Amino acid sequence: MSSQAAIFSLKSLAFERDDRLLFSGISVALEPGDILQVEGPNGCGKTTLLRIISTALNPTSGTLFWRGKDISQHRQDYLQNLLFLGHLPGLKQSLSPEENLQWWRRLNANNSLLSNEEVLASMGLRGYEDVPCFTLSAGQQRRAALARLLITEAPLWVLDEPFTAIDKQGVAQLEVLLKDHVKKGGVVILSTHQDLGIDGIRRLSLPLLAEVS
Amino acid sequence: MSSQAAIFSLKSLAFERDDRLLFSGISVALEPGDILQVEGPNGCGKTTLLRIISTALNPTSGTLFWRGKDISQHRQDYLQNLLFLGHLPGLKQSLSPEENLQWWRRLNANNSLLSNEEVLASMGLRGYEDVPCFTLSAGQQRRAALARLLITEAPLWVLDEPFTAIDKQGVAQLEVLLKDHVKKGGVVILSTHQDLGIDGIRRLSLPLLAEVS
Amino acid sequence: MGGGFSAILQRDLLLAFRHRGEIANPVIFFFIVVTLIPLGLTPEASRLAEIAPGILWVMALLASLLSVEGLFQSDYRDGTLEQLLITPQPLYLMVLAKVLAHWLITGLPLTLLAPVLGMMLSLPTAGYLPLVLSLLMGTAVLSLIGAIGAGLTVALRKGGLLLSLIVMPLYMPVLIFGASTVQRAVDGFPVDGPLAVMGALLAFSLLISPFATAGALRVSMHG
Amino acid sequence: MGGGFSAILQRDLLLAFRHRGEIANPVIFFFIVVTLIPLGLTPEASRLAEIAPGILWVMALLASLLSVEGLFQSDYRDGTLEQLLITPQPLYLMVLAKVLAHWLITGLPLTLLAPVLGMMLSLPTAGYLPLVLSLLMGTAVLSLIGAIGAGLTVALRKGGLLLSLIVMPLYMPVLIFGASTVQRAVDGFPVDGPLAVMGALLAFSLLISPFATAGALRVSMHG
Amino acid sequence: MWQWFHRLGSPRWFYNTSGKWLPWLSVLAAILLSLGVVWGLGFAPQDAKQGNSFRIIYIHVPASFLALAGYYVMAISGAVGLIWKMKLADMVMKSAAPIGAVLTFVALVTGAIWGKPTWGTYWVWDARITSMLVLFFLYLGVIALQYSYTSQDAASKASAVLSLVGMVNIPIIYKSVDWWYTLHQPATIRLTEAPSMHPDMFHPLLVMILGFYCFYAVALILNTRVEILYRERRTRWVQDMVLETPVSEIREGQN
Amino acid sequence: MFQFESLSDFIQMGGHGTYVWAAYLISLLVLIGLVVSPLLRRRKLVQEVIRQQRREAARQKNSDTAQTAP
Ligand code: HEM
Ligand SMILES: Nc1ncnc2c1ncn2[C@@H]1O[C@H](COP(=O)(O)OP(=O)(O)OP(=O)(O)O)[C@@H](O)[C@H]1O
Ligand SMILES: Nc1ncnc2c1ncn2[C@@H]1O[C@H](COP(=O)(O)OP(=O)(O)OP(=O)(O)O)[C@@H](O)[C@H]1O
Ligand SMILES: [Mg+2]
Ligand SMILES: [Mg+2]
Repeated sequence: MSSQAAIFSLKSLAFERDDRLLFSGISVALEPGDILQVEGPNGCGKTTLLRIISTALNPTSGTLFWRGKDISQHRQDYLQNLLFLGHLPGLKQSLSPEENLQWWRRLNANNSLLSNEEVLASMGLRGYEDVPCFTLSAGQQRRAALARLLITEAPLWVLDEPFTAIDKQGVAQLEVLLKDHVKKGGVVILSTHQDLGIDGIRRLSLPLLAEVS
Repeated sequence: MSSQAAIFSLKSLAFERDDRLLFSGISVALEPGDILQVEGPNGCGKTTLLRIISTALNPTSGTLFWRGKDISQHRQDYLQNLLFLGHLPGLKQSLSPEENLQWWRRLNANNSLLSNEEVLASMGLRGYEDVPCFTLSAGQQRRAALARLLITEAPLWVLDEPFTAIDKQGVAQLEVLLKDHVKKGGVVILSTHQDLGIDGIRRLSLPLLAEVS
Repeated sequence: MGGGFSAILQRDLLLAFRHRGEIANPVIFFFIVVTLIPLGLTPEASRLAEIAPGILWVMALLASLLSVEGLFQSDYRDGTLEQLLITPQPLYLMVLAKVLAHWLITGLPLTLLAPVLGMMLSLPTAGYLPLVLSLLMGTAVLSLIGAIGAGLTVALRKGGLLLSLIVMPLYMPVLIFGASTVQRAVDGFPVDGPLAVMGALLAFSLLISPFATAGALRVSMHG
Repeated sequence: MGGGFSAILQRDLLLAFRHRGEIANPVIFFFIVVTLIPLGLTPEASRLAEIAPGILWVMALLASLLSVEGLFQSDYRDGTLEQLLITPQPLYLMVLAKVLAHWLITGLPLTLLAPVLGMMLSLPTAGYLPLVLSLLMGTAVLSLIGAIGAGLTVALRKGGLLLSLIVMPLYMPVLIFGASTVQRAVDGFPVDGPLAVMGALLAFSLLISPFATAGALRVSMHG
Repeated sequence: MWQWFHRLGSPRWFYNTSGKWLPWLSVLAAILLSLGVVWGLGFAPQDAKQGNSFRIIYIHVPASFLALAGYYVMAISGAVGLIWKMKLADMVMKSAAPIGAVLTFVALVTGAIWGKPTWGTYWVWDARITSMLVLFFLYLGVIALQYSYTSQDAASKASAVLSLVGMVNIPIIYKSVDWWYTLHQPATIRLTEAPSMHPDMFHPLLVMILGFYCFYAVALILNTRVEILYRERRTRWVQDMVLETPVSEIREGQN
Repeated sequence: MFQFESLSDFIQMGGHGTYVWAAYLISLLVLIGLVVSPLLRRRKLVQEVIRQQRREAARQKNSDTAQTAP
């Protein structure tokens, strides 16, 4: 785990909210090909950590590095390499999955060559390309959101409980997708309460530090 | 599975939406002590079925019976025996878990004697009783919603993906809760994509019938 | 039976106090909009006095309309509404509790603020009592009618201003009788006539609205 | 660079057409509210003509204000806003696209409808052109200013009418110059003065608002 | 009785029966309307006070009649659909809304045009005119609600509830607007209270009113029939019927 | 009894021609619209159904040949 080869690393990250320390001293260095699973009981700060990594929150102390550069100094550059999917995946309910996908394509320039149809079909949404998203089931909506994984070319994926509401076959498919991504030199950071069927996965356990008065 | 002993049963239930048949010919009879897990791939109609059971939707055809009575005729009586937790658990974000619990107690008269504090503590929310729910993590919010299971005396529980966002220890606890409930003669109908660690569970697999034009 | 009623009433009031703004908001809206009028029209006291009854009533109506939009909105979003529909309690009673809470949070403060704004618009002395009385009943009617519209539009993505279109035509009689109560008082005529009509409107909408709203909610949710 | 701008503009217009009502709504609100005025005040043409410039402007302002509330609301609720903030594109450009879409959906139709309503309120002939011109620029200013408020309140549970409180004081200069443009034209004075001021307001808010709104959004989301 | 009611409720039965009536009704409407228009425009004597602008009455009044009657048609069929769950009634309600709105619009526009030569202004806040405007808004509300729901069933029920509430309110609105107007007693000219009209003027008006009623029926039936086809497009009988459509339309279908 | 001396008289209507003709013309257009719009909708619908039928027939044929092939 030499810091030299690391593509992404956290250095003694700490986060405090309303005088409550959520976590501190978190240091991780990830190399291309790594999958990091953030674990811990409910409320330990997984979502918070992932949001810090995606720059949606600022840490109380500590630094994040992307390819050796401090990301608070090189935010734009870093964001170009990031794909973040949080609890709320940013799906427009009144647009169809296809329209949503198209909008993501237009917003982020770095796109793959797969057609929208192919992408949605491989997410198991064949036949649902053109219905508005609010008529989809919970799992189908998640799938529509996760379809972004197939069109992005960002190397760093940050996924907050991506398997929520997805059926077993879908989870297996997603695991393959993650493996393929890291095989191509990508990096995945995800949080989930389920055990993954992927070998060589790295784990970061957050203890339940927070104490409430 | 004599229909005589059944406390709750569905008779050839079918549901059609916008001319698309979601499922048909579903017949199940549940006796006190049964746990029914509704299974199937994303979009097969689990949520729809559970919402029909909770009378939030009307079936296209078929009948539901509670203690031998058609529930469309005896809706009030049936609802007194039902607790339904859907995807959206009806938690008021700006109230605290304790206040939410108190409101559920007042709305439904049939309550257990446990104090709110005890209930929330056993849901793993000790220390969070008085913070507004929007400051809770995803899993903690789910726990606050599931706390209703501990105060209700309704025999029939209908739970749509209750384990979403709950950590492993929480899932184990919930399983114990469900087992205790059916041991006391209750009935549980739930949908989940995870395998449960409960013996003697009954399963209802919904095939993916729906075809989209 | 009454458990649902008092539980909902109490919770809605608690929620309103929790986001402190909620009570102040329609009132502040009323206040600011009424102060816009002299800016847009004329600062002359005599001309303001002429239009004061009508303007006060129109703006009170708008304040009520805009706040009624949220009546079922947040309950719908977080799943509470679905739970209320499968609660073994009469829905129209629960609706009534919500409307009552809405009136206590919106209509009542508006009514109490109105005399102050009347003063700012140089409303003649004879107008104050009729203004307060007509608003007291009138805002209740507005809340009741508005609830029907809110129920019909709650499940629609972006009900927003659609509600205005549905509800405003139904508001018109209230506005007419309310504003002319004040106008007549200012002109020196007796006002028991229009006030009695307002009372009749209140009684009528109390009878109709909870049932219509309950029906509307059922339609919205089962869609 | 410009990818975000056109993507957002196009998507917002698509969304507006998708819920057909969305475009019609502010317009219909404007229409109905203006018809409330005679009911509350007086049906006399001569008296209506006196207040027409002010009333039209106040109501256009309200219609714009009420619709600006939803500017970032739905994007916030479904997580799109969070995504926009971590998109490697300049936020102020994306904000500008959203404001432009809002103006096209709200301000422009309002402006086009205004002459019809002017007719119904017996606005004298001299007032029509200044009415349209002042609204054309004025509604754009309103959208730009409103966006700042919408950005500040987006993450608050129940922004609702709080937005009015924040934004209305900033709207006042627009209202004053807009209404007096029309009033002066009706009274037979030249209007290039107030129109020029309105143009200046537009230029100024075009410069300030996208950055202020972008900042407001950052503050709201990182809170 | 009930059997009859149910048959009436069958869209297919209505489609077939109305198909037989439609040509006759259309011809009748066309004859009445052309007769009324020619008579009213060319042969009715001109009004002593208003001159020839008076001829607008032959559209204005029938349109106003139908605008109001159309609301009751809509609301009552909505009620029938709501109470007896009769699909056909829902379709009639859905079709009646835009027709009523359009006729209201015609009444408003012809009235406004008439106002210019008569009062010198396109618009006054007369009681009847104002009520008509409110009626227009009520129609728009129902239409907007119809199109806002994605589920047809919910849309029908919701707009039925709204049109019923509206129907209860129409008398109240009319009465209150009337009262409001008399209260203010403005100095402007009041609508000519239908002066005991000369028979020569009245007869063409009668013909036009009848013609408008027939026209309304034709439009309503036409719209309802399309609605039926649309909602039953997947059923056997519609599929079979489409196969029998004239060759010209099928050829259109190819491209 | 025809009330007008000449055609131009008829068109002018004693100075009120614009108003009368405008009112009649607008009404005519709007009423025609009321009849034509369902007819157009019907035609579109029929075409759509026919297209659908054709697609289904084609699919039927495909699956038939696919079944007989092996
Ligand atoms: C926008 C303007 C107008 C609207 C909305 C309007 C509306 C109406 C309505 C709703 C009726 C039908 C009353 C009923 O059902 O009995 C009506 C009738 C009538 N209107 Fe108008 N009107 C307008 C302008 C005018 C004007 C300018 C005139 C002529 C000076 C006029 C003359 C009449 C007459 C003579 C009748 C029939 C007599 C009667 O039933 O009392 N209207 N109008
Ligand atoms: N409001 C709606 N309008 C139209 N169709 C809907 C609506 N809600 C769901 N559907 C459709 O009904 C089907 C079943 O949905 P449902 O939510 O019951 O699935 P589910 O089994 O719960 O799936 P999941 O595992 O993803 O939760 C889906 O194909 C979906 O597209
Ligand atoms: N907006 C907020 N304001 C204040 N406190 C918050 C807020 N969001 C989260 N918290 C607190 O921060 C802690 C960590 O929350 P976080 O959402 O990161 O947990 P998590 O590990 O993702 O949990 P889960 O497994 O339930 O998703 C929790 O104790 C929660 O109460
Ligand atoms: Mg989390
Ligand atoms: Mg589901």
